[in-house]
Amino acid sequence: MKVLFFGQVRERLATQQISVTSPPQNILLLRQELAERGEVWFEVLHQRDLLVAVNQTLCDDKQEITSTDEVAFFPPVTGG
Amino acid sequence: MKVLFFGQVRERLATQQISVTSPPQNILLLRQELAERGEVWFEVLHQRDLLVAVNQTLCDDKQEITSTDEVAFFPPVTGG
Amino acid sequence: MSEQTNKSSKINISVQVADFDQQYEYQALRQNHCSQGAIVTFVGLVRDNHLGKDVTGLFLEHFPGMTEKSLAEIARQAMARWPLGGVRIVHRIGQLALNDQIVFVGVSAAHRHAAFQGCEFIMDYLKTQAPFWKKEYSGDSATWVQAKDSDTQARQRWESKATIPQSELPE
Amino acid sequence: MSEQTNKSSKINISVQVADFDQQYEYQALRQNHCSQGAIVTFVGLVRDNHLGKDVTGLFLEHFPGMTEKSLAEIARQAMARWPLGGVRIVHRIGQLALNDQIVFVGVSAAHRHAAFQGCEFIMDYLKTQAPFWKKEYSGDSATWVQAKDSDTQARQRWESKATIPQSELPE
Repeated sequence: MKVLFFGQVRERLATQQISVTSPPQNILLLRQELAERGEVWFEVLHQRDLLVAVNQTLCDDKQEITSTDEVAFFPPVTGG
Repeated sequence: MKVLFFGQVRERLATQQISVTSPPQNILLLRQELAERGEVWFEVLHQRDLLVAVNQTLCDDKQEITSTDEVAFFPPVTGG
Repeated sequence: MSEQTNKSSKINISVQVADFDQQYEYQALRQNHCSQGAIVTFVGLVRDNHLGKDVTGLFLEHFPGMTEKSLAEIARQAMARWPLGGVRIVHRIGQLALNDQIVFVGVSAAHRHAAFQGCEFIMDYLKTQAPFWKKEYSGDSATWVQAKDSDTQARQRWESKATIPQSELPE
Repeated sequence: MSEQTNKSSKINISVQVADFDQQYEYQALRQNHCSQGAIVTFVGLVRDNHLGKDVTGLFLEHFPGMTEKSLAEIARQAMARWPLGGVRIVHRIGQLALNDQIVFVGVSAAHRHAAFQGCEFIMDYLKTQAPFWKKEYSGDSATWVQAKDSDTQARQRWESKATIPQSELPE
């Protein structure tokens, strides 16, 4: 499963994209799994305002995922 | 005193401008005076939605006038 | 064509027979306003129908002198109510064909909400206060357009509405 | 540059590095819309200050694919809510300098109130839903712009607000 990061989240993790081979059942479990990668990962993945999209649609922690999905984590948007 | 007419008022009276030599004290009296000029004048000068401006500023019937003022009568505006 | 620009050049009013260039007006608002982050423009066009009637053209009459005075006063009211960088109003008079531009109102502001509000405020007041009168052509007939209650109501919204405090305005 | 146009051509979305031509966008809205009497446009520019800090430029990051999808969805919501003739959105990405154009939102409608509402609605949703992120340059430092509560509040206004019935809309 492809996991993307954008904006300040991308910069803090120094990571644009990773591949998760056997993803957990939902977004909450994925966040917990990624949070174990290190201190910054823990901080970022526990940010209260962190947004998540599955297949380019915003969703919440309960969203179920499979290995063919594309997940993205990013901070609140600031365009316009 | 110069009295101007615009839009449908101008067209119904077939008059763009008249000169009133010794104007009455206020707009109400001027309306009554002009209304005596004929049937159409009576109708137009008694229109409930008729607007009046003295020296290019909207005002009401109580507005006092003198011979150096410029008065204009016109229907509700429809620009834009 | 009569053009009226106030001392500060923040307000620019023009009442003219000639067509206007939307791009020129937009660029004039954009120029030298590095602290203005938002530009809202409105253009009114001659529509092909009005109250269910086919329209083929318009004639616009106005009260020379009072028109410019009235538009400048409306612009000043908008600037007193919202922190606007600049206001430009162009209104055409005379004979207009289908799809012709009738009126331009453009406003710049630091923040978008003030720009939207200022621009709509000016249009609502222009519609009910500036001395213009439209005659509508439909086939062989020509009729004076009647003022609409909905326009008066649109203006009256602003009379009751308090301005949103600056601190609560979105960027 | 990616451009996305829906079947009816009523919605046109572009996310691009290149600058846009406000006049081109305006004319595209005006073309072939004789029953649309009102065009409202919004342009956002890079301002020279933000929250009291001098700004010298911006960098705009986005989520390719999701950005276009999100903007098209916002345009569709606006068209479902008001009777709009057309919607055009252009958003730039990459490096931007002071006074550069960032975003264009243009809307045509038969009546002015729908055009103003539709345009502001799109901006309020774009600001809080479309996946763009701004980095701000000020002297030697570069900082990510933080989202504003006021923008979220601006969007939330629309969630509670019922649409004004068509019969009560001013022309």
